[in-house]
Amino acid sequence: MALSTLLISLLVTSVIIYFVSKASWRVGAILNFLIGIFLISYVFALHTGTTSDLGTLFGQKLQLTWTNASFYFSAVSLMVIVSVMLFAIKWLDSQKYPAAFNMFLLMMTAGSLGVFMAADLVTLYIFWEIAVLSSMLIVPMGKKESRKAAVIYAVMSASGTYMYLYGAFLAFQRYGTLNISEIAKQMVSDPSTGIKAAIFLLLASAGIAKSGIFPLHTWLRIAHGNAPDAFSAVLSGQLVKLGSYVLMVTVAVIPSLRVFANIPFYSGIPATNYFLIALGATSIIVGTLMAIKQDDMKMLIAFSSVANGGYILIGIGTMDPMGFEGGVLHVFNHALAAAVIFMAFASVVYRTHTKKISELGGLIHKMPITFLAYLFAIISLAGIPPMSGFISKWMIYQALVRKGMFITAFIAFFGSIGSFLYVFRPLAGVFLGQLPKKYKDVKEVSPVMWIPMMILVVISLIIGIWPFPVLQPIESMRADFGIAPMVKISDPDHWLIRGFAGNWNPVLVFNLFLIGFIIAYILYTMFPRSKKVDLLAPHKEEGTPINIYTGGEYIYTPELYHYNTKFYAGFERMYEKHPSWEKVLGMLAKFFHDLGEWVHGWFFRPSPSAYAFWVSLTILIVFWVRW
Amino acid sequence: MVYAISIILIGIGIYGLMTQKNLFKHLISLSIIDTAVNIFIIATGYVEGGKAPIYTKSLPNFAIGKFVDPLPQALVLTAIVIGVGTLAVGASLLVRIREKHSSIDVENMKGVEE
Amino acid sequence: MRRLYAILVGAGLVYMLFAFLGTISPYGNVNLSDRVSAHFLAKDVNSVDASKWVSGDKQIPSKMKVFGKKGFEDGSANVVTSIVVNYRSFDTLGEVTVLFASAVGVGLILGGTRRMRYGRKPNFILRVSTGILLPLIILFGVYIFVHGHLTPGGGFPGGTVIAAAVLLLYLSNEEFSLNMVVSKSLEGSMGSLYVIFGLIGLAVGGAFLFNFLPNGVVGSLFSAGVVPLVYMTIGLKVGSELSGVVAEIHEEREG
Amino acid sequence: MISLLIAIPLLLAFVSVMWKRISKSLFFLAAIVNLIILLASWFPNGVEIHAMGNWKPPFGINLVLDNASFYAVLVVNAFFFLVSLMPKFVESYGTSLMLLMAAANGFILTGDLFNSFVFMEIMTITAVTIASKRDNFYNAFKYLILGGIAGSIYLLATIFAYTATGSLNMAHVSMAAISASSLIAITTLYTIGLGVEAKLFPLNGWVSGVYGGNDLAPVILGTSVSFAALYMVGRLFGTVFHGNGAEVLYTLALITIVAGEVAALRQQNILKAFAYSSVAQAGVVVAMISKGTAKSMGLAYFHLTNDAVAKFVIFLVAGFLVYNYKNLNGVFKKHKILGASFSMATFSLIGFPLFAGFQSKLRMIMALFSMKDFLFPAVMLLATLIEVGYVVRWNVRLWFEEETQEKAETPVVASTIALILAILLVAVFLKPEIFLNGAMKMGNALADSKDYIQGVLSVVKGGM
Repeated sequence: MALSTLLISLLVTSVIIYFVSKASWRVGAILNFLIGIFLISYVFALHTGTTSDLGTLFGQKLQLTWTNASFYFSAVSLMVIVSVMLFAIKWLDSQKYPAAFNMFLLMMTAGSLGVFMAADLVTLYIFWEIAVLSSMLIVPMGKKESRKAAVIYAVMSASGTYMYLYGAFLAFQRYGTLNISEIAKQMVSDPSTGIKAAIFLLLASAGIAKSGIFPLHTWLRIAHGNAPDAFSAVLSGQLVKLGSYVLMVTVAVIPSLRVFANIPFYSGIPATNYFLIALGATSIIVGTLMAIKQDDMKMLIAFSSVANGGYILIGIGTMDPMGFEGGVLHVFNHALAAAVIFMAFASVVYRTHTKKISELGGLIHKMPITFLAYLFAIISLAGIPPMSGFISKWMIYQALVRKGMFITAFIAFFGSIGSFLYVFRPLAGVFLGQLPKKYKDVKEVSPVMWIPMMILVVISLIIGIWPFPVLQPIESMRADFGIAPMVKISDPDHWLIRGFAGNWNPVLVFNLFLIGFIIAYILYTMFPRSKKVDLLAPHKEEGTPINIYTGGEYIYTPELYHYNTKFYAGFERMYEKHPSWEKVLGMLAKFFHDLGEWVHGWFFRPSPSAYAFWVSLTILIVFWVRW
Repeated sequence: MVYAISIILIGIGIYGLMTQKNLFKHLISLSIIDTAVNIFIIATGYVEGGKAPIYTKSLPNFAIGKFVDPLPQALVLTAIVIGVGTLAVGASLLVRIREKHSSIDVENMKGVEE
Repeated sequence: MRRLYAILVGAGLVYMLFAFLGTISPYGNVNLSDRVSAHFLAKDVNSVDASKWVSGDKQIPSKMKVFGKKGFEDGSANVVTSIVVNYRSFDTLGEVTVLFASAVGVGLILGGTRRMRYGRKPNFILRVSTGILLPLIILFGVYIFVHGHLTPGGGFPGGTVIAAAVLLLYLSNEEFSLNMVVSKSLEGSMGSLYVIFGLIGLAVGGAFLFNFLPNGVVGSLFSAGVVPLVYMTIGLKVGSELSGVVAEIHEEREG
Repeated sequence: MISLLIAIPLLLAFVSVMWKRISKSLFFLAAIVNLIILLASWFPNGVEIHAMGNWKPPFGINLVLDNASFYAVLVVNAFFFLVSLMPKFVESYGTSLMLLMAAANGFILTGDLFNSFVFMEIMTITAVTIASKRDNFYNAFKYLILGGIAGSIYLLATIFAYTATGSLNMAHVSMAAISASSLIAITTLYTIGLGVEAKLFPLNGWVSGVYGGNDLAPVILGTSVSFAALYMVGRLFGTVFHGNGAEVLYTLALITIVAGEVAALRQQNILKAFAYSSVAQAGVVVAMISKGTAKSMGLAYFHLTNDAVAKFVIFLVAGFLVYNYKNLNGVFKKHKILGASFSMATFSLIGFPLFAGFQSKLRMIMALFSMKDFLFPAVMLLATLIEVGYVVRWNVRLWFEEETQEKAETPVVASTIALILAILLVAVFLKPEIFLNGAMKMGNALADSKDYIQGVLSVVKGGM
C-alpha cells in the first residue's frame, strides 16, 4: 500500500468509523484500536526511502517520503495513540460524544502520520492542518471551559501555522521548489542571510506554537487542562511532538550550521539557533515555575510539557551529536511519560469526577495500579535514573556543558529540580495523604484502562535499562542529517552510551537501583508501619467537628487544614507577582476585539449621514492621491 | 456655468446628506444629487447654437452643429425614471420606518439595533 | 462641528469635480462628429463602417433632408425617441424594469389592505373640476405617448400624466380606490408585451428588440416602426404602475 | 440566445404580477430555463455578441458572452436556481428575485457602460426590496441611500467616459485613446461607484445591516449579486481600463480585508459575523483582481466561487437558525446535517485542507509570492488568523454549548442543498478543476482586452 493510499484511506475510514460508532461506539473504538495496531505493524515494516505522490499544486509535486525521522516520530506517536485508543474503549462511556471522538482521533492520526511523511513544505502544511483541525474538534468535547480552550488552541496554533506558511512560500519564491531537501540544498548556497534567517524563523514558528515554546505557550495550559481527559494524553504526548518535528526539520533537515555559517556564532552555535535555544530556556523557566503553582493536576502537567518542549528544543538546537540525540530521545521519553500521566489522571477523573488536587488524596489505597503507573511516569519525567527520562536529560546536559553554554545548562538543571517539585505535588496530593470520605467507594479502573498505561511504563522502563533500540534509529537519523556522522554515541556492545565527560552504563545503574530498592523494601517490611489518623474521622456527620481542635477552635473548614492546600505556599510566594504572558496575549486579543468594535461603530452602524461622509472622504483621498 | 451649477448642487446634496438628521431629508438630498447629475449630463450634450434634436417642418435637415447631442437626453430620461424608482422605494420604506421606530429622525428613532 | 466637516468635505468634492471638469470639453463646445450620436441624428448607423469609426476615421455624415423623407433606418422625427426606443431600446426595457421593480418593492414594503382616509371632505371645487378635467388629463396623457416619436414626450411622461389623473381621483373622492387587479394585469401584460415585442424582433430580425415594422415617412403619425407601439405599451404600463404606487401609498395596514 | 437570459426572467416577472399565486413556480421556471440555455452554450471560447435591435457596436447596446461573462452568469444563475428550489424561502419575493436575476444577468452580460448602470440600479432597488424582508426597513433604507450615491457616482463616471470617447461601448472605451487625467477622473469615480456594491471599505456600511437583517438577503445578495459586482470590477478595471487605478483598489482592498475580519470578530449575531467575513473575502478578491494578470484574476474568481458556495451554505443555515431559535447554543445537536454542512463551509472559508477554500487560498498566496508581492499574503494570513478565531468560536458554540430550546422543524430541501454544496466543497478540494478551469478561462478572458475589443467591434451583424 502506497503511503498516500494509506493516508487517504485512513481519512475515509475515519468517516466510516463515525457511522459505525453511531451504531455502537464501542465497536468503533475497538476498530480504531485494531487500525492502530495495524498501523504500528505497517510502520515497522516500511523501508526508508519509500516515496509516493500526492498530487500537484502549481506544477509543484506534493510528495510523501519515508525517512528514518518519519519512522521514529511515527512510531512514538502511534505508541501513544494506540494506547489511548485502547484506553478509550472503556473510558469513552463517560463521554458525551464518543462517535465524533473516534472519528476525529483517527483523522488526527492520519494527519500526524502525514506530517511525518511529508517531503515538501505544503504537504506538511496540509496534514498539519488536518491534525490540528481534528484535534481542535475533540478539545471542546470536555467540560464547559474546554469550549474557550478550543478557540485559543486553534488561534495560537494557526498563528504559528500561518507564519510557517508564509515562510514556506517565501522559500518557494526564492528557491522555486517546495521540496524540503531541495530547499535545504539551495539555502546552503544562498548568500543572503536576512532572507534565510526570516525563512528559518518563520518555519520554526509553527513548531514553536505547537510544542508550546515560550511566546506561544499559553494554549497548552488551557487546552491540555480542559480537553477530554484521555485526549490530553494525545495532545501532550503526541500532538506537541508535531511541533518538535517541525523544529527538527528547520534546525536539522535544513542544516542550520552550514546555512548560517557566516553569521555570528555563540558557543559554536549560530545566532538563529541560539535564539531558539534562548526561547527554549525561557520555556523551561516559565513552564517549571508555573507548573509548581498549579492546583489543577492537568494544567500542572500541561506546564511541564512547556518545560519539556524547551528541553527538546535546546537539545536539537545545539546541533551537537550528543545534544541532538538527547533532544530527539527526549521526544520519546516525554511522549510516554506525559501520556501515562494524563491517562492516570483520566482514570482518577473517571472515578472521582474532579481534577483539583486539593479535593483529592489517598487514592493509593483505592487505585494502586494507577498510582504505580503514575509513579513510574513521573520518575521518568523528572529524569531520575533507572527510567529512560534520565538518559535524554543527561545527554542534553553533556552537550550544553561541552558547548560551554553554562547559563542554559544552569536553567536546564533548575528545570530538572523544579520538575521534582511539581511532579511530587499530584503524587502527594492525589495518591498519598488522607482519602476524602466521599471517595471511599472509589475502585480501581478496569484492566482495559490500566493495561495501556502499564505497557507504556514497561516500555519506558525497558528503554531506561536498554536504550539502544531507540538510540539506534536516532543515530541513523543523525547520520541522515549529517550531524557529525562519524561520532558514535551508543555502544550496545559495551552496554555504554559514550559522552564526552564520562560514559553511562544503564544496565549497571539499573542493577544498583534494583539492589537499593530491595534493601529499602526489606527495611520497610521490618519496621512497624505508621498509624493512620483520619482528619475527618471524629466527625459523626459531614461538617460537624467533635473533638479536633486547633488554637482552641473547632475545625469548621477541614479542607484548609488538608496539607494539599497551598502545597508549595512558601515557594510560590517568591514569585507571586510574576508578570503574566497570558495577560499580554489577552490584551492583544482584546485589542482586535476593540478594533472590531470601533470599525463596526464608526463605519457600519451609524446613520446614512456617516456613510455619505465616508464615501465622500474616500473619493477625496483617492483623488488627492491620484491627481 | 451649467457645469458649475450642477457640481455645486452635488456638493449641496452631499452636504445635506451629511448634516441632516431627518431621513426624509436624506432622500431629498439624494434626489438633489440625482438631479444635479442629470443636469450635468444634459450639459455635456449642449452644442453652442444647437436646437432640440427633433425634425420638424422648420428644421427638416440634418447637419452637424445644428442640433444638440440627443444621446445625453435619452440617458437622462432613463436616469430620471431610475431616480423616481429610488424615491418611491425610499419613501415607502420611510413610511414603515416611522411605523416601526416611531420617528424618522435619526436621533429619536427607537429600537434601532446596535 | 459636524457642519464644518460637512462643508469641508462638500467643498473638497466640488473642488474635485471642478478639477475633473478640466478633462472634458468646455460647455457648448462639443464636436458631435466625435460622438456616436452624430449617426443617430443622421439615421445612418447601418451605413457606417464601425471598425473604421472606432479607429478614428470619423465618417462625418453629409448635410441632408430628413423630415418628410422615407427609407431611413429609423423613422421617428424625435431623435431622442429614436435613441430611447430604438437605438438604445434595451436601456428603456431596463428603465421600465426599474420602475416595475420599485412598484413591486413599494407593494411588498407597504402591503396595505385598506384605503387611507384623509379625515376631511374634499371641497366643492376639487370635486367638480376633477370631473371636468379628468377626461382631458387622460386624453392629454394618451396624446403625449402616442406622439412620442414626433414631439417631445413619450411613454414615461404620458404615463405619469395618466397617473396624475388617478391621484386626482384619490384626492377628490374618499371612497375611490383603484382596482388593483386591473392595474396589476395592465402593468404585467404591458410589460410582457414589451418583452414580447423584443422577442418578435428576435424571431423576425435575429436580434432582440429589432424594429420589425416598416418605418414610413419621418414626421407622420404612422411611422417609426415599433416605436409608437412600444411607447404605447410603456405609456400604459407606466400609467398603471404609477397609479398602482399612488394606490399603495393610499393604503394602510389593519391594526 | 443570450438575450433570452434576461428576457425570460423579465417576461416571467411581468407575468407573475398578474398571477401572484404561481410566482414561485415561475421563478423556478425562469431559473431552470436560464440554466438550460447556459448549459447549451457551454464556454464559448471566444467573444460572442448579441447586438440589441441589430444596431452594431459601438452604436447600439450589445450583450457580450465570452468565457468571463459566461462563467459569471453560470455561477449567478446556479445560485438563483438553488434559491428557487426552496419555495418556503422565497415567500412573496418571487417577482423581485426574478427581476434581480434578470438584472444580474444583464449587468454581467452587457457591453455598454450606461446599460450596466441601469442594471445596477435595478439590482439595487430589488436588493433593497429583498433586504426589507422581515421588517428590516432602516437597514434597507441605508442601503438605498448608499446605493443611490454610488449609482450617481457611477453615472457621472459613465458620462465622463462618454465625453472622453464619444461612445458608451466598453470595447470602444477600452481601445480609445483617453488622456491620462481623464482616465484618472473616470477610474476614480468608478472605484467609488462600484466600491459600494463590491463591498470595499469604507463604502460598505450597508453590508452588516442588510445581510444581518433577514434570511433571504444574505443568501442571494452575498452570493449572486456580490459575484456580479465583483465581476464588473474585473471587467472594468481589467479589460476596459487596463488596470488604471488598480493600486487604489489594491490599497482599499487590503484595508477592507483587515477591517472586515476584525469587525466580524466581535459580532454576536451570526449573520452579521459572516456578513463581515464576506466583506473581507470581497477584499481578497478585489485585491487579487487589482494585480491585473490573467492568473491572478482567474484565481480571484476561483476564490470567489469557493467563497460564494461556502457563504451560501453558511447564510442558509445561519438564517434558518436565527429565525427559529432564540438561543443558538448547541443547536447543531438537533440539526446534524445542517451543522455538518455549516462546519464544512466555515472550514472551507478559513482554508483548511480537505475543503475548497484551501485550494484557492494556497494558490493565491503562491501566485502572489511569485509576483513578489509580500504584503498581501501577510495581510491575508493575518486575516485568516482572525477568521480562525471567530469561525472556531461559532462552531464550538453551535455544536458543543448546552442546548436550551425545543427542536424546530428541519427544513428538508435546505439541508439537502446545504449538504450537497458542502460535499461539493470537498470535491473541489480533491479536484479543483471543477471550478478552477472555468475561473482561469474567465481570468484569461478578462485580462485579454485585445480579444474582447476585436470580438465586439468586428461583428457587423448581431447574431443569436
